[in-house]
Amino acid sequence: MTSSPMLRVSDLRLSYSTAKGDLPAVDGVSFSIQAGEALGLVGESGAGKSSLALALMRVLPRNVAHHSGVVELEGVDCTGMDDETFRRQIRWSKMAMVFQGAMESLNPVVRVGEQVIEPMLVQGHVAKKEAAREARRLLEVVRLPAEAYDRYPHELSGGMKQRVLIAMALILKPRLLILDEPTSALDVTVQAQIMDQLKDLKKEMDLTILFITHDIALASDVCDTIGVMYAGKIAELGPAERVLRSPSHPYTRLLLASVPRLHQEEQPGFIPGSPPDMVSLPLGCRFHPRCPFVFQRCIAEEPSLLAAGQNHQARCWLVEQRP
Amino acid sequence: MNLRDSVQVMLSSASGRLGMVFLATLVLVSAYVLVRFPMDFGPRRWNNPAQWVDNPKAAPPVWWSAFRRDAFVPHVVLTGGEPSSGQIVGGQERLYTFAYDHGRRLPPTFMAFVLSDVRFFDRPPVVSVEVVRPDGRSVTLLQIVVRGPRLGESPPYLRYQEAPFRVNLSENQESVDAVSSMVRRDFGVALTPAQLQGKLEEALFGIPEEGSPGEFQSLNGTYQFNVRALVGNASDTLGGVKLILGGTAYGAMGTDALGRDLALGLLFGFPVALAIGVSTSLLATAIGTFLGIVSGFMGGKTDILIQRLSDVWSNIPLLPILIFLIFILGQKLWLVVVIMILFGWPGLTIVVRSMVLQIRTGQLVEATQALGASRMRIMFRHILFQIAPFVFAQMIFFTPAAILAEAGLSFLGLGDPSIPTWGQILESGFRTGAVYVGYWWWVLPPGLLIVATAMTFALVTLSLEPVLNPRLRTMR
Amino acid sequence: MSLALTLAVRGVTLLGVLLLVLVLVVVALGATGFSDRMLTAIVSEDLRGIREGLARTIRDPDQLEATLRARRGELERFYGLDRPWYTRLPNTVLRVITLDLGEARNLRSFKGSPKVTSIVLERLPYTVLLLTTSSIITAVVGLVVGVKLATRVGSRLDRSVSYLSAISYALPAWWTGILLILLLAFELRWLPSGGLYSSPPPQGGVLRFLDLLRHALLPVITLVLVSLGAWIYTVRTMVLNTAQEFFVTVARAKGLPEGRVMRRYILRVAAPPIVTNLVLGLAGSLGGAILTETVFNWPGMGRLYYDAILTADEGVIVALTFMFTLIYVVARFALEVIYVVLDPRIRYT
Amino acid sequence: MSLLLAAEDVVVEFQARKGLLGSVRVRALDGASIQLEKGETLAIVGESGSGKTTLARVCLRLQEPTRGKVSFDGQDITHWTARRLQQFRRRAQGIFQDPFSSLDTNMTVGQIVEEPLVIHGLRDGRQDKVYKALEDVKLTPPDEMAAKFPHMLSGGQRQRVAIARALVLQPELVVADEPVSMVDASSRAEILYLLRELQERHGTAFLYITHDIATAYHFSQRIAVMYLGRIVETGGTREVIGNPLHPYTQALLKAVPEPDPDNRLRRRAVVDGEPPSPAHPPSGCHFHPRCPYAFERCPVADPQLQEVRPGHRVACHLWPGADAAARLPEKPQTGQAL
Repeated sequence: MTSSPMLRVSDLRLSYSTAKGDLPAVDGVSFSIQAGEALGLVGESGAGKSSLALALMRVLPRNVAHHSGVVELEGVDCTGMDDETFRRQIRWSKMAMVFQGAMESLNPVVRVGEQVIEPMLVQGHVAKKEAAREARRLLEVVRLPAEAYDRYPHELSGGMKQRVLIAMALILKPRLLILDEPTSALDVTVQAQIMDQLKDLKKEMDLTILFITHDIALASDVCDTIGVMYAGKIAELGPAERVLRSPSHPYTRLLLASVPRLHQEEQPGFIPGSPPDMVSLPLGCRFHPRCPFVFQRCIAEEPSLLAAGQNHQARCWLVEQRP
Repeated sequence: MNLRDSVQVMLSSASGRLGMVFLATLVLVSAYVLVRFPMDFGPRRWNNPAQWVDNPKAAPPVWWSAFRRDAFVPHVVLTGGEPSSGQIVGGQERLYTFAYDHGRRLPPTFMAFVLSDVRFFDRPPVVSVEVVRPDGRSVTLLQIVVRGPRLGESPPYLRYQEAPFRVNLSENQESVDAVSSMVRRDFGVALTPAQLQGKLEEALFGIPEEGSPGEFQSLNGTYQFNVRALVGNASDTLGGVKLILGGTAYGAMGTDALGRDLALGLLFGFPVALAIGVSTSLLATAIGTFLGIVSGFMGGKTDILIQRLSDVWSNIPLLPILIFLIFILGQKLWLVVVIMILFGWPGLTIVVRSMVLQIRTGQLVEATQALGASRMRIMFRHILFQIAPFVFAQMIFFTPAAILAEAGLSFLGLGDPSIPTWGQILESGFRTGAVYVGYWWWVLPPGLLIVATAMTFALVTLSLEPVLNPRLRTMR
Repeated sequence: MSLALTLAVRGVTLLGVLLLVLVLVVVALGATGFSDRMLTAIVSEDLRGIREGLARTIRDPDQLEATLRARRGELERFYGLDRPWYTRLPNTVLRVITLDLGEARNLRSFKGSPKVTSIVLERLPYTVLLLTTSSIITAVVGLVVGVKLATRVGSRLDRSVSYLSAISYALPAWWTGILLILLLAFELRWLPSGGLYSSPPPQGGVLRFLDLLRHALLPVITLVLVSLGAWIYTVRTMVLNTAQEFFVTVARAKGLPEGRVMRRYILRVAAPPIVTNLVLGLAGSLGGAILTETVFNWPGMGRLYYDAILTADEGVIVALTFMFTLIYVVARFALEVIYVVLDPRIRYT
Repeated sequence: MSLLLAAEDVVVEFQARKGLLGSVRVRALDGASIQLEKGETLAIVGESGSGKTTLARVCLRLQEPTRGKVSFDGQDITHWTARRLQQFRRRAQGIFQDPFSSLDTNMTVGQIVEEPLVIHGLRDGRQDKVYKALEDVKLTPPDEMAAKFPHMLSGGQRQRVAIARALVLQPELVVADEPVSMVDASSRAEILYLLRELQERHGTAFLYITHDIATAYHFSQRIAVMYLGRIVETGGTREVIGNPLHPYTQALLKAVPEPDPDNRLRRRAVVDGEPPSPAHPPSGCHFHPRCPYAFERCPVADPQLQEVRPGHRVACHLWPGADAAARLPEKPQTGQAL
């Protein structure tokens, strides 16, 4: 690749201070997304996906104990920017986000339309009327009736609110869109509609997407690259075809096997045990207590991300043993 | 979060620990008072002026004199022990002697003589009080004859049993005359008894100042008081002989205008305040919680009824209604408590109801119902335990409200006269103008105690904030 | 649904409150025999006037007495004294509403009228002046300080203000007033200890007004002191609670400046619960006003309460109880209107 | 096999307040019927607002139906009083969706599992039964687990406590309302296998309520698909999923994502719109505004459930009569909509 990627994240770390001790939610995560591509980050609850998204947007809760790493947008390092510059130059205009939980993401006492146009009014020098016209257009794009503009959030259904959030994220025409579980609270038919729309939008607006989800099947819907996270780290990262068809990390393999398939006689599997306590992590590979292929080295030594093919890496000692 | 956790939360904060220390003090003092004070302290002691006549009026606490430049005169009560007796013609002479050390610029503020419990068989005893000054001069301040037998009365004759015989020597004409004549005779200073009025102690404990008539210089030294009783029969007895030399300060907390020992009144206020606060908050919380749980859990018509009732009821401003009802129904402390309970529950009912509704949307109730649990079990085993920490915090929060309301009511003169409270002490000070003449010991300590008690509970509530606002827990 | 309907429901509830208080007052008066005594006093008062009039026309003393007896009977029937108290309930309620409570026993209005109505109404503006001034100062200061604290939660400032709030919550208004009198009026002699004007009052409108303000200063300070702590704390908690909401994070992520986030996403959303708490605090400041006026000899309705209790003037006490409830209900309704306007979510659907 | 639970034409209406005085009736269940044999698993599948949870509550008699009949083991329990229901509650248990709010956080695991025994006054061998139940759900060692409080457990473990509580009385019927939707995806199957194992051992009948048609496919023998208070299609699970006859069932199946890298290259043909509110259901067939196959009849007449293929019943006007070869085409025959 000659041009720099749309987003490059290097060694991102983030930990919270809790009553029990420091909790490393994101523990050295690196990845990059090329312009126009979609990367899916998949992981179970507590894997650190949402913390990662919040760290990228620099909207972190108060109890952050430690935060480091480099975030580059189109080759520009944002790490050194002070908060005010970051707010003015990056947030929403370059990088916007659709949040999880549409119910809690909207201000209950402000009309939906006004919330959509707000970034435009604050960042650009646009007349309110013009902003409203753009907002109404976007609401139409996400298939909402135009009168939704004047509604309060409590007057809309969950699916409608989620669409409002998408319209809101697109208002400044960002190149990079982060989606954090955008459909997890919705019914399957509505979820499928919204996923279809995302695919269309990605094509039409040439969006670069970071898609965060717990559902690996959903990630396959839009993502060209898939990263699987486990206990704050990336366990496997590679092209969707490789990760889904020939996964290299046992965790990915088991996760895929746990998805119940229709029309297939093969019964879904499961991963025994539960994710580790992030405050007192196991030694060696973080997955080893639950891994069916565990051997001596896994307990003693933590693997790094090892190459498992072209653009394909996995954090597992087994990869090394394969030719 | 359960009750045990919330106690832990409370004790983990500085304000919680401070509050607990305060609370322990409150409880200990109250326990002491309950053990040592009579239950009818109010009517029998506090509001009985006869109990306090011997005390100086509106005197500051003793320790206050350490901060003042004026000389300080301690309050001295001389009580007769075993008298020496001698035979005289026709009877016996009993002599009580008291020594009084006067080494100050100021004489006692007043003098009083008290005789009680006299028993005689034929002739009434004759009692006299004489002072022998350090310069050898003596003055007989008082000479009395105990009232003789009445018609139809038979010996032994009992006198001054119920009410002791008491003479305020400072205002007694006979004493004034005696001192007046002593001054004229021994110092050649002619002062009419009228001129001497109010200066009796100065004259008795001093020497007239030369050149300025009517002024006296203090005569320091040991004064001897001789109380002589002439009795006709050897078996006649005098139960109590007491001489009081009034001081300029009294006790640990001073006295009020009636001479009441404020320390005792303040002490008695501890259990009363605690009882008002705890009983009110306990019962109001119990009613509020009960109705809230029932309203939220049962739903339907019961819910609507309780909801409407508490909505209207919670809107009544408490103090005006309290003033009115106590004025009309009578100044009874229990009535104050009952009214505050009656008006204290609706706020909690509304909050508890909304919490119960929230719990109902969770699946605990559903799940327990499916197990076959009775409504009672669900309401008072599961739901109550869920909201217990909150209810507990609310109860503590409500406690000072009741104490403050009672104090306010007392301050308006609607206190229960049979039970002294801090509010009433303050009120009497305010009504008699203590504020405007600087009797701070009368108005500041009761107020401070009210504030300290209310603050105790406020501090504990403060430490329970994470229980009341669970979302704040993540902030630390 | 509609704003009007929501407000109508609140209005009806508050009218219910007023009616309930009235019935409570009247039942208490009737059941304890107070109402009989009050009415008898009114009848006697009326008769005195009638006697004077009749004495001029009727010379014969016996005939005069007989006529008066007849008039007394008529009056007693008119006031319902011949029937048990509960049959007079509606009538009495009406009389209380119109403050038609006859004449006060000892208290007089400033102009010397013994009529309860004029005594009470004359005092009303002074109480309202005290209440509104102190409420507005408290509300504004509390909002500013509370918001400031919320942005610095856990700091030393925050913690010390928490302690100060606990003290403020524990302070009784009257004792605070006494303390301020001892300190500022007697020790330091900065401010007058009570009353409305200096004596003699200064001449000239402006000077007179300034003198009034000087006298109002201590009572207002007292009222603010006793309610400010709890209020600051409430605002802080409400703001903190709202700041935890997820949409605030979303607003920040949208690139909105901090000031706009605070105004539109925190304060705007926290406003309804804050107003609710303002409503709840109102009852407390009403009680505080009664006691504060008493301490500072401020000739409002609170001081009148005290005087009426000292002189056992039940007519005045009834009127005051009613008036205080009325003030409360009116103020609550005003806040209710603000609340409904602020929060589009509450509506009866 | 014999019938254990039957709900016949059950209607449940709620009064929702509207305005100051008015109220509107919301029909959560609109004439739903199900039958559950002893020892079998029937899955009820539907989206939010379909009435599936209300049906679960009716089957547990936590909700008294407005109309219709519920019978358990041959007895009509539709209007039984709380006292009489006690004997039913001993034989029928529930497992609920939320493992965080369905357990009393003030009780230990032991107390939670023991509670049904306490409620039903079963004194003998309580501790043994509790330990046995904990072992059954693989919470071992039981004595250690019994002393823990729920907040010390993970979501999956909590849900197993809820299962142990439901099974300690050895019920004949268990109504499981979304038992795995709040459990991490990788542990869902584990819980479902556990339920299946217990079913095989004790012969318990399960009513498995879910929004996830894919798990229903693997863990039930029969299935009923619900839409807006009505059952629109029912039959053997393999049969219904292999050959969906109702357009809604077909849409539901198409909407289920599966991990396939080719997904991103194609759009999924899904139905438009969201399920309408039960307060304002569309006329006729409730699905007609979203149905790609809808024609004139759909908005005017209510379709009835009728057997189209053996054991396979569907409520849709596309199927006027039985047709063993019936199959819904991939593309609608008629235009997009009316």
